[in-house]
Amino acid sequence: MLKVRNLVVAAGSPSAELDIVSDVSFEIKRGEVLGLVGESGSGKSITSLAVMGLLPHPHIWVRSGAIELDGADITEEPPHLRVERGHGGVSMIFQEPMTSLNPVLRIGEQIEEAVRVHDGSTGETARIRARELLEMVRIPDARLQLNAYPHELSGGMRQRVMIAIALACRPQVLIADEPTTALDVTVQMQVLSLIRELCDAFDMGVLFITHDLGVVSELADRVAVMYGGKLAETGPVADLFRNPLHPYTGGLMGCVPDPGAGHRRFRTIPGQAPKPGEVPQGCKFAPRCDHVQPVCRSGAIPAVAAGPAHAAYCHHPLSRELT
Amino acid sequence: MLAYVLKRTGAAIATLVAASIVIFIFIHLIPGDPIYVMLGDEATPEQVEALRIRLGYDQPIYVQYFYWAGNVLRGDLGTSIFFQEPVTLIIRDGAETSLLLATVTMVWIVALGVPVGVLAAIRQGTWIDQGLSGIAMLLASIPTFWVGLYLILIFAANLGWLPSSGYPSIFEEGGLSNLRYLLLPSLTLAAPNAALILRLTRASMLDVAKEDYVRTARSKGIRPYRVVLRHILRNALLAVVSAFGFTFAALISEAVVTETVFALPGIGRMVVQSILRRDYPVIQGVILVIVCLYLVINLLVDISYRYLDPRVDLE
Amino acid sequence: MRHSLRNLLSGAALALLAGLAPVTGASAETLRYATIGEPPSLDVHMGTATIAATIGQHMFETLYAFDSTFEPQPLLASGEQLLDDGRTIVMTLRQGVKFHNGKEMTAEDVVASLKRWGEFGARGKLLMANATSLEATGPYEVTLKLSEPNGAWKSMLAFPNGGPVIYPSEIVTAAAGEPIAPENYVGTGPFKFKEWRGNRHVELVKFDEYVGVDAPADGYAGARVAEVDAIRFIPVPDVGTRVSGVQAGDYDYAEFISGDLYGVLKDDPSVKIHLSGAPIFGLMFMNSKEGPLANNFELRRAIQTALNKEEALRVSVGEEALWKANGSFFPEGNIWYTEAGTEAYSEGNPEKAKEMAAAAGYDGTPIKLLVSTNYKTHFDQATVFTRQLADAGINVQMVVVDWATLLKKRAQPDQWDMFVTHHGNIPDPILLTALNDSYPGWWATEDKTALKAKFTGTSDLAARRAAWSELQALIYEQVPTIKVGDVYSYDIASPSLKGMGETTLIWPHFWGVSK
Amino acid sequence: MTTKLRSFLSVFAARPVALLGLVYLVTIVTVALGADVIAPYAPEAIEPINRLSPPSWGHLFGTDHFGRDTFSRVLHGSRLALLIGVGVVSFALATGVPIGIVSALFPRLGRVLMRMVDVMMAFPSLLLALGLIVILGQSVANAILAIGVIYLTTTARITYGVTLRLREETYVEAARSMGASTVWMIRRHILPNMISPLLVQASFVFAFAQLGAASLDFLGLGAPPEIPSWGNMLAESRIYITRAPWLLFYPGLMIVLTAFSLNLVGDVLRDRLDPRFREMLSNRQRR
Repeated sequence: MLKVRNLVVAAGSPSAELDIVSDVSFEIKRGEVLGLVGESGSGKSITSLAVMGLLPHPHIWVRSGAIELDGADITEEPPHLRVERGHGGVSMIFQEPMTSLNPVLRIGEQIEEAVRVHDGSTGETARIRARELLEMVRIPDARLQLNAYPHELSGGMRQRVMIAIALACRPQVLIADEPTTALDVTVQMQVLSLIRELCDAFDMGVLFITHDLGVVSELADRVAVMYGGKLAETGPVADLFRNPLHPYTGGLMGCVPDPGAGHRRFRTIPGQAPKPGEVPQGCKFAPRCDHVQPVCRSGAIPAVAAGPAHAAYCHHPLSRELT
Repeated sequence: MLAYVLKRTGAAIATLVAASIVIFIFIHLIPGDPIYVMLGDEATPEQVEALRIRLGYDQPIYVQYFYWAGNVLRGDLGTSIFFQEPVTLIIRDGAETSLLLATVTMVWIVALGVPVGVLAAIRQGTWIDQGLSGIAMLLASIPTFWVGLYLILIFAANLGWLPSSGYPSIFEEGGLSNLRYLLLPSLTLAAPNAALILRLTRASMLDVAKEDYVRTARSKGIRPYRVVLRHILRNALLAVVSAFGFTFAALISEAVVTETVFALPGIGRMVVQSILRRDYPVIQGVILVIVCLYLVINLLVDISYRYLDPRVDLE
Repeated sequence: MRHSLRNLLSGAALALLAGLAPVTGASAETLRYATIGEPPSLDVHMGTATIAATIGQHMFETLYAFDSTFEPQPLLASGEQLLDDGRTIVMTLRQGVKFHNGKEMTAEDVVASLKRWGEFGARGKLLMANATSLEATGPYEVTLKLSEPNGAWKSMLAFPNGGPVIYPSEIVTAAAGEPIAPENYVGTGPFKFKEWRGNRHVELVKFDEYVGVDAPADGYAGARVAEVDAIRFIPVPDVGTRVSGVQAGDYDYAEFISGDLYGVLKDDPSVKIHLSGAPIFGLMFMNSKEGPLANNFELRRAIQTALNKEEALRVSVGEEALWKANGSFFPEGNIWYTEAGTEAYSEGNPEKAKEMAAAAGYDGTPIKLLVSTNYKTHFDQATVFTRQLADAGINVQMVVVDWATLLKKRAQPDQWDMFVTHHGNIPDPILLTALNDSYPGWWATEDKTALKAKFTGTSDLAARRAAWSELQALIYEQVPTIKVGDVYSYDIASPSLKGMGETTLIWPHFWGVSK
Repeated sequence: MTTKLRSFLSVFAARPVALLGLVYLVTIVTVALGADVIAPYAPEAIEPINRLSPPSWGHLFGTDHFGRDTFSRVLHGSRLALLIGVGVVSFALATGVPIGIVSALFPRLGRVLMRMVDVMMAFPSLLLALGLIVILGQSVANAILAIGVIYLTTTARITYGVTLRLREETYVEAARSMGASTVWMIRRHILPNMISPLLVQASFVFAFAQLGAASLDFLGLGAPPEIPSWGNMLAESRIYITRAPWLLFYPGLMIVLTAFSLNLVGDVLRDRLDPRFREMLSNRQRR
């Protein structure tokens, strides 16, 4: 369904460009939630914007690689061209519900706008559909809320509205970029379960971006871990958690309070994520890696596999259970 | 809403009273004497004194102020020393020119500044943007009278397409065609102001374009022009609208120089000439009216936000 | 249906075209006169503003008027008799002259007007101070009795600037010492007052019941026939705008055009130049009451010696056709012209001036020269003089103020040592401001008083001319004021105006003019 | 210091036109300082025979109606232009900054002060300047004062806004809770953070002061007419626009170039130093 192959995203000016995402590949199937995990600056948001066709041209652009939806190449297409050409199957919800809605337009108008574009319906039909969408995302008094302005809603409600807008685009794949970070803990859970439900109900693929492995373990079917603009490890959620290959994945998991352990392990990864442009040669994680060897600091990194769908890019994977 | 308007009006009136006192004191600090100007070269001291008493200029200044303020409350701004005519009539005559000039100028400013600012913003970084922004900055750097003089030289004196100066009322012979007298002056006055609005529109557009909700709008797949018009421009204009208000109010008094170059009978030039003639009642009256206009426009701008921006709550 | 639609459309198109067409504004019957500024008041008795005289003469009339040779001729009067060696003047009035309010003019109106002029008018005292009685001695006869004969009486009654125009008696009685309000601008002239809109225009319209003199027009005398329906006097302070306005056809006539444009305009077919026949001259007054110049006639003469008037005139006026370095207070050919004293007029000799100043005990005290920017020529001349005096070691500090401030300051003797002004053309030396003891400068030496008495005490022209010669010589000796030079102003008119003379006498007039 | 200067100049490297503006401004300052040496004639030397002569090798920019050398007068005019600019900026900063800071730090007094600023802003600015000059008399100092008053209000408003924001910021709160004195807080936290927005504001005020002064001169109420300022030169020569167009052209061009260069430099500074104030500035700048 959605395939991302060897995606390279560059930033800067053509004379001084810099790869901020390099050689990223993954795939999302219907009804499947892919968790994309990494620290801030790891390139996960840029990847999602690239998939969405929303990179801020001309400052950031796709240099090579392909994004395919049902076999059609949509790499270079911004959303309105995708709609025009019938490729409008990807929609997105963003991290900040407070600023992601236009403050001067009513909720209804903002949903109807999407409805009109994707359904071709107008007037009363669009309005009815907008109300259905609000009901679908469990907003009480949907009819009333259509006339509300964003500032009149709470953060959780706004994120639901964002989801309604995304659904209005009748997506095959929904990208959710840290949709719960800005919300209260209780509201977070409601929104997460809503996303999971909708994924199942509409048989959508979901690309769920987060830095929170805990959320991933609850929600995702498969996980991709990014570090320094590259994929570090991909695999089914159970395999990855049971048997992390990349030291970075291991480190991330170390950051997660482990409910199984007798005492709270709370280890952090020393050092900081590399800034774009300051990336070291060879493995980008090398400066922070406990297992670093001289070979890590130069040349290409080999892929290692620990199962049919579980792979990592590392000279010295944590686990020896390789296939 | 009503409570808000009342509260703001109250504040405006307080400002107006403070301003009127300042005006009054200022004007009476001006050296020179209207009585000498009135009576001319060879008046005797007795004549001067008699007229001074008749006009009440022998009274202490606070007595003069209360007398004047009392009359203002009754809608009487006094009588021009120079014209021997009610100040309200003089202002009414000048106001037509000034308001029309400001309105026509405002049309230019909005018609040129906003679309070109939008164009520069959506072509940000290209030579179109740099060219337009450069021209705007140049226009904002040219003294208005310099532009005016050259416009007269080219379009009135050399080409003879437009009248060089003056403005007969549109209620007189010629009717609306008299508006052509305001064409060159309004362009002169519009140039630097349109440049400011252009720059403001562009900056505001660029700021708004970075907002998350614009990205949301794009993600819906709506067409770019719609994103620009409905989502970016609409929000960007919020910042520009208050500048419209300030600009319009400023145009009334800024027009002094333009009115001088084009010999327009506006209230700006009226003030300057009245200062030179020491025609106190006219100066006081006109400045009071201009301050009043400024406050009213300010209030209207704030109220208009109630309709433009739902986040603004006036209560 | 289709037909009427087409009519409607073509009608709309015509209306649109009419709206866009570059019409000259008013109909062809309104003459548009671009003035340099606005008059302070049109009550001619009270002020001497040139603009007030220019506009006023179309509405208000005097008993006598100058012909083209500057000889007074009867206008509202029909004749006169001199009795008692000229001490009693009996004037008869023209009958059937109508005021704009419909009333007939009678001796009563003349007496009331002359009395008000004599008591409150700007120039009235010069004649009326010596009047012992003024009475209506018949419905159309007025008798004026003077204590001394006054040779200038007829000129004074004919001079409309600040002059004795005739208003209806009830209006002058009501107004007394205050300026007459615009709604009471009622005269006997060929045009009547219509409206005065501040900053916009003064408009006069044709007076249909005008009764004029039955004689050919000659100068200001003779028949006054209104050919246009209305005259609009529009203030256009910027000279460039006045010029381009006439060139573009927006105005029919524009006054006071800058000298530097003369060269271009005289060859321009779209305008016609009208030179003034009566020069205006610049004057630099000295303070006779206070300060370093008060009684130091030697220092004053040193200043006079340092000045080169030609340079000042060249700079302030430009075109040589428009100025004349003439030391006499009257132009050549005028009966008052005399060269007495004028050898000191424009020496321009800094070395000699330096010596004279030293001899006069000048110690470098700054001399305050008060000048206004409202008149460019004043400022230009003052700038040149300051420079020339600096070359002679005389330290002049320009005090630049606006005209209103200058008027106030010059009345205060401690505020200035010299000030620059100008003087209009006058029919008789007695009207010279310098001869007025109370005019700022306050020149009132014994020599002056004696000569002035000699000058006014007789109506014999030859004796008066001789006395004037001595007075002018005294001016060059005591230097109460310094004459800069004669400046001939000029106006421009649209070539389509018919009936205008080649030169204007003093103020342009528009009776007998059509467009 | 040199690295600071280098980083300052590097901003301009990316904007060649702005660099030209900077070069022009440096040139003008040099010319103003050395006008007596550079100018071929004394600016007030009159030569009536040679009046209104067109540009030639003897008189590069021609002569005016006094026969004075326009080139020399234009050079000398740069002095007044700089004096007015520096004067207006200093006045606006010296009055506006204290008013703004004090108003923000002492809200009770601040309400009164800002209300007064509001009243002043309600006055038509050019007319206010004209009135002040007529009251105080015509002089360079009074022209500076009259224009400075206009920008006093904008400077006070900007300072007020910035100070309010800084006051809220946590580190200032922290400093205060540790018992820091107000003076210490102003010197240590507020003033350093104020430099960028004020520098930007200053460059624009400098530019607008040029235009404001020219307008006053043109109306005959600016610098005393005997002083060679560009505005006075324009005002004096406007009637020669057809006869001697060079008289109007060169002083006007100098005003335009100076204001344009200042605007260019201000624009670069603004982009570089603090984009946050863009809106605030463009909203409030008025001649």
